[in-house]
Amino acid sequence: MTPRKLNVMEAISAGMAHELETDPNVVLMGEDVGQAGGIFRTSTGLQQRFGSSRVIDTPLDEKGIVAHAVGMALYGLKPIVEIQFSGFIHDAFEHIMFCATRYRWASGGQYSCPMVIRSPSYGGIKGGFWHSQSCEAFFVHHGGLKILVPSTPEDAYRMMIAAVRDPDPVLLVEPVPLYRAMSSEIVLDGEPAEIGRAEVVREGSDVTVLTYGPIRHQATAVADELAADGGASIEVIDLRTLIPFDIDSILRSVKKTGRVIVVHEAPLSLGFGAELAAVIQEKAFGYLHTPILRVTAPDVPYHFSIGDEYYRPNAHRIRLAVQRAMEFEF
Amino acid sequence: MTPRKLNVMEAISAGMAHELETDPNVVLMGEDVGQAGGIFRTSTGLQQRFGSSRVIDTPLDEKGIVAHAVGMALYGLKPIVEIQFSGFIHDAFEHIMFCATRYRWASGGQYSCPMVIRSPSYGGIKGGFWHSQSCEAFFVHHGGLKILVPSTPEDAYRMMIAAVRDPDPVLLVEPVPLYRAMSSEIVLDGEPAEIGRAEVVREGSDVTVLTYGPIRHQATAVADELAADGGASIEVIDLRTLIPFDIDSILRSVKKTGRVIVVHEAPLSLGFGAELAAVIQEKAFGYLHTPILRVTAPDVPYHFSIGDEYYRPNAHRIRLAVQRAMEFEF
Amino acid sequence: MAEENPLAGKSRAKPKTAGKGAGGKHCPLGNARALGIRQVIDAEGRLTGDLAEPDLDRDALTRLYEMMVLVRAIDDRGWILQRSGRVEFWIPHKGLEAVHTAATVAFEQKDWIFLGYRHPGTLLLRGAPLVQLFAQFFGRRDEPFKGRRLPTLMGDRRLNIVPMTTQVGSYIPHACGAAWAAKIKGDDTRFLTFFGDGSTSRGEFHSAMNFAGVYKPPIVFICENNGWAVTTPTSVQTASATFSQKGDAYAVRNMRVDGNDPLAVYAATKEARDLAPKEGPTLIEAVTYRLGFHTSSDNPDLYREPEEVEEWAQWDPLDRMRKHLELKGHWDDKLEEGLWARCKSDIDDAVKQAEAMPLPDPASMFDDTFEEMTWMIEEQKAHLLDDLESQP
Amino acid sequence: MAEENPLAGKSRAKPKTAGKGAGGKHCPLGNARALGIRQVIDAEGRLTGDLAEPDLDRDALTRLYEMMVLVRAIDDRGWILQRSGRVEFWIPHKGLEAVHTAATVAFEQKDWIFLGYRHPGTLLLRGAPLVQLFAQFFGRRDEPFKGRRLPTLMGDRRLNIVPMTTQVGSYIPHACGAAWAAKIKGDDTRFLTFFGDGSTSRGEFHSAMNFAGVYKPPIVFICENNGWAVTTPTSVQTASATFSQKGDAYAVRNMRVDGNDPLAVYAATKEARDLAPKEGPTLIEAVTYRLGFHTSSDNPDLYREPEEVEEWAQWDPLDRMRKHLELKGHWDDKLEEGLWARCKSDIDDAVKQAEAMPLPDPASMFDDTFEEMTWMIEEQKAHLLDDLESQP
Ligand SMILES: Cc1ncc(C[n+]2csc(CCOP(=O)(O)OP(=O)(O)O)c2C)c(N)n1
Ligand SMILES: Cc1ncc(C[n+]2csc(CCOP(=O)(O)OP(=O)(O)O)c2C)c(N)n1
Ligand SMILES: [Mg+2]
Ligand SMILES: [Mg+2]
Repeated sequence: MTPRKLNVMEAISAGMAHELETDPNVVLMGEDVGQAGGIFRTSTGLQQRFGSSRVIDTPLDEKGIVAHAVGMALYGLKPIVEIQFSGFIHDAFEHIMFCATRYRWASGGQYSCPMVIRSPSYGGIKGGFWHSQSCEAFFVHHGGLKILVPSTPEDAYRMMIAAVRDPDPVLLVEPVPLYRAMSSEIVLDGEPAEIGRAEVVREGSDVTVLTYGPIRHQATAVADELAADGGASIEVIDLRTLIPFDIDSILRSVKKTGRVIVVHEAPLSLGFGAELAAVIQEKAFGYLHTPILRVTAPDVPYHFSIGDEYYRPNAHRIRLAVQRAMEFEF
Repeated sequence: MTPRKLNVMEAISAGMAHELETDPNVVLMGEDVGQAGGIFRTSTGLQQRFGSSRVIDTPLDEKGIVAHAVGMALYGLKPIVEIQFSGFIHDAFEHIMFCATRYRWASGGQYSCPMVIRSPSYGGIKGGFWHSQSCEAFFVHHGGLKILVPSTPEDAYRMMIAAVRDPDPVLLVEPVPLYRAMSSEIVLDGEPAEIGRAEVVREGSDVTVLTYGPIRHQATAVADELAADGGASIEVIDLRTLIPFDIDSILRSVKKTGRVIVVHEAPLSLGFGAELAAVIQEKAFGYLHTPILRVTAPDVPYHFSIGDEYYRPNAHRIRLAVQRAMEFEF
Repeated sequence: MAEENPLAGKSRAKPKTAGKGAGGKHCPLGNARALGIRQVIDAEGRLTGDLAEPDLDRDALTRLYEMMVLVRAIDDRGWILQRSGRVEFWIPHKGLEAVHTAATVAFEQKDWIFLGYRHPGTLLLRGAPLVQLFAQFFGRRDEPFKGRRLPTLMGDRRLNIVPMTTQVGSYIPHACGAAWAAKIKGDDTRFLTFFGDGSTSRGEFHSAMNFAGVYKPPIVFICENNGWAVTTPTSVQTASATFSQKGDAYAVRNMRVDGNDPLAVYAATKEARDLAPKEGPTLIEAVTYRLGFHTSSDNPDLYREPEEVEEWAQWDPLDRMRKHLELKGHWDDKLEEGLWARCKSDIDDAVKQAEAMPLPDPASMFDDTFEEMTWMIEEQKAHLLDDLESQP
Repeated sequence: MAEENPLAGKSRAKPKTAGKGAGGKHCPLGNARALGIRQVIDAEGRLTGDLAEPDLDRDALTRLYEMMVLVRAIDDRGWILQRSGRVEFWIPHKGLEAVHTAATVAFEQKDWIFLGYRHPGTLLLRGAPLVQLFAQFFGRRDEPFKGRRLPTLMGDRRLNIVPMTTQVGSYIPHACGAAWAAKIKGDDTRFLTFFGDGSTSRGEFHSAMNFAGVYKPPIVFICENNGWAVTTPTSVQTASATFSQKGDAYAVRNMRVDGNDPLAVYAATKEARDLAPKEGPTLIEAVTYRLGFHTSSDNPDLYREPEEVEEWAQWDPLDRMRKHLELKGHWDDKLEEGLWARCKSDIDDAVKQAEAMPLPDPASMFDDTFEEMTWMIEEQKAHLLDDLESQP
């Protein structure tokens, strides 16, 4: 198979097309996803190819869309649900967190809800606070939902496939700012990503940077820069899966470096970094030379006119955190 | 003023009555809160006393109730909204987290939504997973909501008053298992609790137990028991406010004991304990003798027939955690 | 001639013995025709209604009645068990026997039903043994949900019955989505769901009706209007004159029937089921009444007048069905006595057996969170079981 | 005699020059009467409709028209500014000038309005200076929201205009709740809110209508049915024949009007406002059309036929109102030219002024989270500002 050069949006599209093609039970649904191919054009041509009962335009009703998908999944379809922007996912909170994830347990294992909820997220698109939201951490507490965050075209393609094939509900947090900004060669072989496996993007020995989503690339840039400058040696780990997160890769790295920085776009308080910090300090207490630092957005909404520049975490702030970690003294 | 002996339910009722009496803009609304006084009878007699336009029976629609209360608050009323059980609060998630809390910021400070959302929570009532939920940690991320958790009659009374008078939306997490189980003498003087102030319930020097909600009493019992047995000396801190939490009291204690256990009824992952652990390890890194341990429910739903005994954290598990903290070695 | 047929009655004639039921202050069933509430039989079991008598033979009719009685007997017992502390919680269904039993009979076994919490007859009609129900009420290990859920929240995949989600109304779009899925897959599976008057206020009712109008899935929505949602009367729930007409806002076919008339419920549901593949959804409002408490934690004295209950009791669906069977010559006092005795002894046996069953094991709490347990859950499980080992 | 009055036209007569507009494939306005779409004027501005001409004098009529033109001119300019990269994002309102301006005029300044995102005229009619709007479009520090929100999401407390919440439809119950609050407080404040056809699908529409039916707050809900929700046509949005009839499901008074007929919108809104204190809520469906893109990120070629736009353009509200004024002798080409020139130069000035205004300061992001900043926010602010100090 010859690889094809795809951007993230095309990779997501290819992943969906692959699953629609190979599994007749897969359907895609959401606002504007059909005829027009979605407001980001992620599903361009899919309705034309698979028909309007497999690629479905819905009413403007996030709760209704997810709730109907829950019923579809109970009956045996595998719905992929697009939420137009993650800022609008909250209307479906109850159906995601306490219906889709709970039918299996609450029915004593009789029923299940395999479905994928696509949540286009993250800033850098001059979107303001609804259109640039990082929503993933809301879906961790009380368990039950798998959470995947691709940040490369390859991951986007393979995680989509993995999410569709998973027997349980999966939240796929899509990196909007990378949709068109990042391309790479992908072999479209239908191989799914492994859920629960992190990627060590850069190896290093001084500081572990745990991250996920588009900001991973800023972290990598900082690592490269410092490496080139003979600065601190940074190990960058892209978690890729938040639930379940790859504890082995994390601990292996932390025990080596003794310094941890968590970087995410979402706000600080009870962002996913809180769970990472809590777990790491418990499991690797004796290895830590410095406190675990968090580089995140603050607990305020994403600002429209200056948010991309000053609210969204960036390479500069990652660099400062590295410096702080390296200089820390009791 | 002579004190009166009230249980938690009566204290909440007295707090609401006080505010309804003194501020004509206060209204109470929710399913069944009016004529019948609420399914827990927390508002018994209030509709009869203040009329049906101030103590309002509503349709069965959590989202609608909160959303209408948001509008009321914008216009100048101060609604107290009862959600019948915290398991049903999620339908209103968007309106709580991204409307009530956001009008002020999103309108450049022009509008605000002072309102109280009452969320009866916690287990021990043979309620199963919807009726025994700990919901508070869902409302932390992205900021914006103050969160108060009373666990004594006095706090219930004064926090209700503080919540109503606060200029911003407040989530009042009510301890259902204590509604009738705990009484004390209260001077009904209308003095509000101080938001953001923890209570050091027991002083101690070996281990800090950070907790909130009804389980605080199990933590206290363990402290008393160990004190009586000549065991470890436990400092029990009831956080009382989660947002903003009382960082000063926490750090003062942690720096003294060097050992921290967080105890809450909510499940582990991204429960409030995660944020506490993350913050404490950052701010008191050099003081910690042992990792911060968390005693919580697991990431599964609350089990109906055996949940109260085996799912809900209890004194036994707190005791084991203390033992682990005391015995910890690198 | 109609007058000679004891089943016919004079249409619109005031039934002789119906008392207040004839069109009382509280109960609308005596005034059904004027209110658009479709009926087959009146308070005396006579065929005076505006709906045609459905095609049910002696056997079918008596089986339906027998099930209604068994369902009543279960409620009687559940209540006693709860009051004596043997069952933790009870959700009564007294007075509501007709709607779910008759509607279930109008559907086929292969059809899917999304249940509420007052519908034990649906499981029994599809073949669940009585002991399974009581095992659920007692929260025992070997009932379908492994003891995890509140009593009377039932379901069973083997019987194509999906259990409710506990949040009232939230499963209406799940039912609708499942029906839509069957349509997409080209299966001839049809769907039925029950929900209360209160549930229509939630956004989920709106979502389901709206999607149903647009996508035309094969589903029958039954709104069991029993007058109350806990302590809240329908007048606070909505200003709409009926619940059925809400269907018009979504171009969903709709109908209002006497929910204490099992034959009317059967007729309306059967027709709606028949139409479902071609015409899509129907919303049926079944006008009925909860004679019992909302739940075992309730106190109806706080919100409703005893006269209301008395008036509705005149329209008890069991009485009406029995009278109808008697008029048809299918029933007598001896059969009645025998039936009740049988129900009670069957329940005695089921209770004894179910109560003796084991409770679930703590380890089982962790099952069924995911198909395959994550390391996170596994670690939490190990940790908890470790802690519990020394728990007194 | 009617025939001599150029404004009268023959009712039901096919307007001579309306072309496709007379009852075309796409635009229903030529067939309004049959479809229950109430009108005052036809495509030619003649008084042929079934709604009585409202009592508006020359001054009021011309001011309304002038505002419609200014609003159109703002859209023209916003589009250009976006396409040239000076404004980040644009939400057009071309073709939608009539509904919000006429409805705003039917309300009083002290009344509250909950706005959508295509309604600049409402602010201007209440006295907001043009530069304030452009400052908002440019995200500048000194506009009411301090640059925090997407262009065209507007509001101003001084003008009793509440800004929308960005999630479409979610503010409908906020508006209803505020109206209910005014009723509880005994104030004679009345309420108006606008939302689109797509917004009716959300649960919030259901909640608001249901509460409105039960509690009867003094509010007018205007559903601006512009045919599309992004790329989704109304036929996918709901199977209901009209949006207005959805009010029936909640016993909410309702009405359907020609949304490209400012006089019809005015008449219906005025009546509804007058009735509000006694009768409570009204739902008005205003049938109109978005001639422009959904937003500057949209591409209508992907989902709609050019003929549809052309047909609707025959019913352009500006043309109809101008013709009406001309028939009345209130308007001529010279006035028209002068008006456009004035609008453009006013906009030139506003753009120049607004664009020169400063952007917000990073520190200001932290304001207005709470009335009094918590230590948590304060610490985060200090930390971020510290980091930014060295940011290149
Ligand atoms: C979303 C939600 N809110 C509140 C409750 C608590 N509750 C349980 S039953 C009930 C009333 C339901 O009324 P209705 O739909 O008419 O059904 P009925 O009980 O009358 O059969 C309420 C409020 C719940 N289970 N779910
Ligand atoms: C809850 C929510 N979902 C999705 C969106 C994205 N979105 C913005 S406008 C729009 C369409 C709204 O349609 P309609 O209500 O008809 O208003 P119109 O744009 O036609 O004026 C959508 C889907 C949103 N803002 N909010
Ligand atoms: Mg009911
Ligand atoms: Mg629209």
